[in-house]
Amino acid sequence: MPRIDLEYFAQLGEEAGRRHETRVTDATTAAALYDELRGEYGFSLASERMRVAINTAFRPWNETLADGDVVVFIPPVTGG
Amino acid sequence: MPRIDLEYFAQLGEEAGRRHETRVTDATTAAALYDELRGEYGFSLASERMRVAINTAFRPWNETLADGDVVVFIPPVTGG
Amino acid sequence: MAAAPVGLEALREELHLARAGGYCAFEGWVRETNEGREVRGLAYESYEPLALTEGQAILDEAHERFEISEAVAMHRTGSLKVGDVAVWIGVSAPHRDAAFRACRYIIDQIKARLPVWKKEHYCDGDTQWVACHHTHGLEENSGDGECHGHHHP
Amino acid sequence: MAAAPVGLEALREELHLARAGGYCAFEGWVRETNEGREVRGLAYESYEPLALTEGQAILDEAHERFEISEAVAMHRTGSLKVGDVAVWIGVSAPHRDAAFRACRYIIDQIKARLPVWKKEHYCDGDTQWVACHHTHGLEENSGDGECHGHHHP
Repeated sequence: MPRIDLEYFAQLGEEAGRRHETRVTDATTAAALYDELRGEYGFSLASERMRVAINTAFRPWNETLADGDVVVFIPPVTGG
Repeated sequence: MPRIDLEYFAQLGEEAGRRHETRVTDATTAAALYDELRGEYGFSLASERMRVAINTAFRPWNETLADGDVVVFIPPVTGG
Repeated sequence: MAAAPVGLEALREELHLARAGGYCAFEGWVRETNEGREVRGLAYESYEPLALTEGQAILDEAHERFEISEAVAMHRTGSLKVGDVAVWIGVSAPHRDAAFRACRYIIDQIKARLPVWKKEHYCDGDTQWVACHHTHGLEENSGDGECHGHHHP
Repeated sequence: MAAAPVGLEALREELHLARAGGYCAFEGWVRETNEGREVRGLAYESYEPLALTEGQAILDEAHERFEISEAVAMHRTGSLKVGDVAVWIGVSAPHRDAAFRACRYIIDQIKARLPVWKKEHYCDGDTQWVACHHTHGLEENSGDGECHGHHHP
């Protein structure tokens, strides 16, 4: 099972109660991993309202995860 | 006959060889005054390419001139 | 991405080239109110490595799309108070049309795509993460977007 | 209208209001070339009393047409060299769309209507008054206008 590094930003960080973690998961895609985490932390945001970055690049939600990947879920951005 | 104060800008100043003058004229409109001056100084600009200001406000070319008016012909502007 | 105030004059100087005849700058300032609530200040959080690559991509796109000489953008992170500069964009170009259009393009894309999040602090002691309705990164947003606070007391 | 360089930071501060969330500035800089000729510098002449009332009319129109907080404009007269700021416009507004549109409106109207004339000095020692093709003051010019030198050796 892949070991994934996660960073949480904005409301995800507050809802998870942490800014980062390393997690061993049987989720094989970014989408499945978010579902798993949402079940655990009760994230309010649906994945449809977010994007996902893997190893600091935007990637499709169905991207297959590999051991050591850095995964960051991107809530709707509000810069500027 | 009205006595008119004139100021010349840009190429009009160079073509007239002066920046201002006071002139007694029998021209009764701004258009007629420009025709008179163009005959004297050989201005290259046609009045159709210019506007005219009387007493520091843009006015119509057929405006009747009054004694003491300040008349300025406005070549195409090139600020900015 | 800057965690502290940046000297804007130095950023402008990077754009000040002899071939440039027009310069357009945009600054986003922290406003005293948002949606009718009095704002005391705010904090920006960013996913910095992605913000840097995405910001560079936006500048590269501006160079491809518009006849510009140079473009620079800065976004603050951390705590800001009313009146502080949250975002700064400067574009120089031979002619003004390209400078205006590129500057507008960059701020619109920053607002739509840059992984930066704003938490507002209100005068009543409350805070909330602001969320925008636009589907990020997909459209060329020519308006201001519709922003709403998602309340987390 | 300013016969000498103006502190731009002070002009910007006039616009820096707590109700303003967006700020757009435009600067026109003296370019090193125009229509392929190397420019050494230039001189602006203005009919100042009319330039002041016309400039104020343009700012008033911007306030009527766009939801802005404040707008300031400055135009240089006299001798300028390459890189100097010939014109400066700053607009602040609650939202960025109004700031951009008003800033663009003001520079377009200044170029079309303000009684200011530019004489270019070339590196070969020649000079000429620049003349623009647009019919001044009549249209909302969204482009840069077509400018040509009328040669007076």
